[in-house]
Amino acid sequence: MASVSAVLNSEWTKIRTVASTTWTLISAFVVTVAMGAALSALLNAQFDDLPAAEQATFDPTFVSFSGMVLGQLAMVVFGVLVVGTEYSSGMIRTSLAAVPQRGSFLFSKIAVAGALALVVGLATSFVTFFLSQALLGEHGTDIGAENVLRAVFGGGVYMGLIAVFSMGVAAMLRSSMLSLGILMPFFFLVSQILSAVPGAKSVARYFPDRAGSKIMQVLPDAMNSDPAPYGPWGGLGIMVLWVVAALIGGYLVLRKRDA
Amino acid sequence: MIEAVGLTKRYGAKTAVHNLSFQVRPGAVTGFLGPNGSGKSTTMRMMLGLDRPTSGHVTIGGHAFRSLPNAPRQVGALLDAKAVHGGRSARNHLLCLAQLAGIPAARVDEVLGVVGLQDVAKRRSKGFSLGMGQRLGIAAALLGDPQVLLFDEPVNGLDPEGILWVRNLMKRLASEGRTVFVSSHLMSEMAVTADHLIVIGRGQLLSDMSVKDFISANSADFARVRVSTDRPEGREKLTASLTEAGGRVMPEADGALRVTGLGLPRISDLAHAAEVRLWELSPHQASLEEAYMRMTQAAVDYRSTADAKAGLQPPPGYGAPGLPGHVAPPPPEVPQQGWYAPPPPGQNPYAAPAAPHGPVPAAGTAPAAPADPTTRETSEDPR
Amino acid sequence: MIELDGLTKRFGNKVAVDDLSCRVRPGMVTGFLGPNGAGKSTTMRMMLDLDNPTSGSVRIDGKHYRELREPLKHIGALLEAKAMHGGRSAYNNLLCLAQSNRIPASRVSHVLDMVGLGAVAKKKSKGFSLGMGQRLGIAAALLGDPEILMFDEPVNGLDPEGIHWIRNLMKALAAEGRTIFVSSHLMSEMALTADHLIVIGQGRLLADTSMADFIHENSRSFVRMRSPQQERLRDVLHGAGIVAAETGDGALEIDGAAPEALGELAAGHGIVLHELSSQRASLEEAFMQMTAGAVEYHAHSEREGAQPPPVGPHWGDRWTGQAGAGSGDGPKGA
Amino acid sequence: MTTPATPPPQAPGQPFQQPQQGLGGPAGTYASPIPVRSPGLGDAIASEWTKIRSVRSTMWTLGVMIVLLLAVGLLSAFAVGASDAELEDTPVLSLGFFGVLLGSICVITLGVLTISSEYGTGMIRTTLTACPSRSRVLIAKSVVFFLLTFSITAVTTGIVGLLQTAMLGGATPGGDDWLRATVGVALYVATLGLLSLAVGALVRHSAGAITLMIAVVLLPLVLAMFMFSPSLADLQQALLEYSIPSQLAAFYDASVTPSGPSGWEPLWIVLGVTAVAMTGAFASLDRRDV
Repeated sequence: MASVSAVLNSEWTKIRTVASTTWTLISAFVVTVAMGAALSALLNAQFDDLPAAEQATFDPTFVSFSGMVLGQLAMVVFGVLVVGTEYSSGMIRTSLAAVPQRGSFLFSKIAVAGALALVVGLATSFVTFFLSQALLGEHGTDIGAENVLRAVFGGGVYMGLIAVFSMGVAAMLRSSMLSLGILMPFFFLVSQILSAVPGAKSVARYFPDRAGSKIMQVLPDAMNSDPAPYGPWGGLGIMVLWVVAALIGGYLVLRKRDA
Repeated sequence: MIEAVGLTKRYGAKTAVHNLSFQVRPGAVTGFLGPNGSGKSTTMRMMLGLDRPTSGHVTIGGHAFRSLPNAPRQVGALLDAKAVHGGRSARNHLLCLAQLAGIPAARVDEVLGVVGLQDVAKRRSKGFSLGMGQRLGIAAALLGDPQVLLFDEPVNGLDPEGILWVRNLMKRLASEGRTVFVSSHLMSEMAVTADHLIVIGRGQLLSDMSVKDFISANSADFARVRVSTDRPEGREKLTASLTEAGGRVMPEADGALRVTGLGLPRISDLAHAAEVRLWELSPHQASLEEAYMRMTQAAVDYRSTADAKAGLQPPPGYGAPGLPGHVAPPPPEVPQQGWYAPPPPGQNPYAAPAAPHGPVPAAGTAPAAPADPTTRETSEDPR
Repeated sequence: MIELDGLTKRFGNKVAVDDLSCRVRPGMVTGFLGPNGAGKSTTMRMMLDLDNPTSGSVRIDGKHYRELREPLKHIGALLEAKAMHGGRSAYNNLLCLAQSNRIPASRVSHVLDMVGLGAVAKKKSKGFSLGMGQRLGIAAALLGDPEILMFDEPVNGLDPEGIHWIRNLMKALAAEGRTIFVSSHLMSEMALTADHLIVIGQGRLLADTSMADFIHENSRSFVRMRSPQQERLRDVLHGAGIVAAETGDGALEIDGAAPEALGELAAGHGIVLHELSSQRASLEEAFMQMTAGAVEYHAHSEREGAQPPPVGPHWGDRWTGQAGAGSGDGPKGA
Repeated sequence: MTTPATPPPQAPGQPFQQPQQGLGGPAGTYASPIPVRSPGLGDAIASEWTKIRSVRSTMWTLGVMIVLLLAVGLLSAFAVGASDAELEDTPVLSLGFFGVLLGSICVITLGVLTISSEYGTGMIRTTLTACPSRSRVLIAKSVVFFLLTFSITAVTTGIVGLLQTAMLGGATPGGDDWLRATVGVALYVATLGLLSLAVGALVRHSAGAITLMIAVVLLPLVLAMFMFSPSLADLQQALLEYSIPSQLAAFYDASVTPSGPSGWEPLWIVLGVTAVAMTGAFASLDRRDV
């Protein structure tokens, strides 16, 4: 085994020396914070116009994370590019010649990129939370309130997991374009549309993003959303299962297929 | 006929091509040489109207490329083998080019056959090797059966069979009266393919002459002489008489003599007069590579240096005693002086002179003449 | 030392590499030859454990590649010039590799200077020309100062100065006792560089011999004689029972006789010689001879094209009699 | 933009000349036996059609677009039908709007890729060597792309409209409604694609141009959302009215704002913008080094 710390070090250099890392992570942060803030400000202004059911289940924490619908896409791009550009540039062959142990290579890469995504995700979730609460004014909540810290922390974890999930998928598909072509419409359209269609709802709630985003809700079934048969931690658990499955798949593909 | 007049191209502050004027004539293969970064590709792109010259102009058959009537039927070009949409099949790639130029579709299958890709014509070009891509690019250049052909590094990635094919193809195209303009880094290929050479360095014209003239202007031929070992004094005797006759004689490692400045018949006569029996008397033509290196020495942009292995302890396992060459091998660098010193021919028996049937000796396979210190003054760098 | 043992690779039905067994020894440059599609690249990829062999194995100094702790310090390889992330600078591309094998960062600048890329080390590798990309790939191979080096078509895109440099570099590295394994299509380069040859065709081993033996076995060698007294020379040779063939340019070619003996013979009869040189066919010819049956993509033209081909419409016959028929008319017998 | 400088086309009926020397060019010493014919715009169009149909990704993009138009259009009709919601004054055809909006992303992608993929692969150099006339190449690309996207969009929106009206009763759309919801929308979407093609020619980078075009489509609405300040109300209004989604909605008489372009007006707007961008693209192609 090549020294794991050396491989981690190398992967960190790889990540910090490409421009796409900076751009995707910055846009994940900016989009999430800006959209969360904008929606908070809007809701604060129009709170009285909301339907009664939504007023009753108003969850200020969950509202502040509404930018994640778009922000997670930037995280998907980040995750896909970290793995996918190895393939598209042909760097994968150079990398595997330097680190022939597929496991150390893939998991060091994912550990470094996942840790970075987690840090950015946590920063994003805390910043967007505090900013949104300030904008929500009287309808806002406090970090000390029940379950709020769990939700804010969970928001960061969610973003990190989305990135790691994308890395696993990209390792399985071995192509940036293909992975983005599948993941982006999936998170942006398919998952959203299916969860609105009556018949498909019961399946769609087990999708990684649907299940994982439960952790960001302080009140169960916040904002009049559909009730789910699992709690916040259960939802996160389902998402973690998806991530683990993607990672195992990615590892098996890397080990079996010719580079 | 391609004609460049005062061609200049600047990118910001950097001048890629400076005041280049030359003509490329039909009926001959014209080689276009120069170190990396000397402006070869830029010049070819300007010929094809892809880049606009900052000043000066280049014409093909009297017209600027972009105002050529029916350009694809007059000029064919291979610039970059991989300049193909990878998702398209080889046949479709050629078909859309043929349609663009108003060339019948049947010609596509014809050129696919000419370059030997007919069996993979339906495959997407993404999976092609460099050599196959190169063949596809050559097919595209031949599509219009044009009068003028430009090739940028045509043999890149081809296997020996393909190299031989390209070599013969270009000669044939030229013999049909076409203008064939080829850039290449492979001197051994150029030596057997090109009739005429245009050499540029740092964007400026260094030379524009025939291959023969180029080699003789930039290097020296020599004769290798071996005498009978029965009478060892014969060697000294011959050396003395050759030197007296005005030749320069250098001993070689295996006991042979390297003679410059005297023709083979003259050496033979002198040996006869000195009553020395010859065991070998063979002519050696200097290689194009050597001549080229001499000329462009000062115009190289990316120069390699020796490996001092800073910061690395050589791992154990090599450089162990008893291995051949353990005694300080010369560093693989290209020093400024005396930079061309291949092994004397005697030590490299495989590198015997060229193909006996070739019209020109394959210079690259011939033992290249070492830079004779005595001729260095006479073959001064052109600048 | 690289050992290949019964190495086989199948892609579906197609056998790319077929039961290949050979050794690449240290202290010399071993050339790896074969026509396009012969399986050279696949073999080199299996050596680096990038492709999994269908059967058989590769050992690097007795170990499987995956068992190497810091492989760059054992084996450096140049497979393709542009196998780097284009958005990263040349320096950073190498730094990633160096760090993964605990090679000091100072070594990175060093190899970049060595291959002549010191001035563009901070530039993104996207903008590099093929030659510069090749130099970057060579720098990556040299990074760990390994005892085994593998180069796939190293001179591709290099200019003559670069070709000359890499040629001498490989020889010097071999002279230090390293194992140098290099594939190339350029026979003239190989002839100058390699000491030993491994030739494959259609995935099978065709030859594993020294360069001298290879050329000796696969081509004819002969002595060329030229004399102002051509007629007498021929008579003398005939009298000695030596068969001489006459060439077009007035020289005689003699197979199977030593030049020393011929020189003595001529001198003994007082014949003036203007040339007495022993000729051996080039590596290219020897290679062509050996692999004639193993070429996959044959171009459509006569092989022996040394004599100028006939001038005139060679592919035009089907066009001239076909006025107005533009398309849909497939070529016959193409 | 006129057809480029080529020798006058041959008389129709005898398209091939006998091989001859020096056809409009130098007195070359080699004459090709292949019949020489001066290529024109028609050849370039045939070539571009081959280019488009011979790449799988093009076909995929178009397939996805058709699926989106059909699926989203029918799903929304299905959802409305299932919910028993009263259609009130909402025109039935307007249910196709969401599908078309999503489908237009595909058209944008395809429009950009039509030209920028040539830059990405380097194919553009081969193309321009085979046809030095920049205008001919650009016009041929535009014509092929426009006709293709127009016909696909028109047919698909027509089918979706028929199915929607069959599934839901509601007010019967008039002839003009039908024309605008199919031909009008198709013209608008195809012109939007042409705009993307022009942007692709200007930017020369696939990802960059696609991002730019998607931003052009979506950003005005997003920006308008952020303009809470009353002083910006006019700008907010303008952004809402002239954003591409609301222009598209105008074809269904379902615009998000009461004022703003209506009827066929959006088409004239996008045509004007596209003409300007196309002129820029031609100038860029003509002047800049490839």
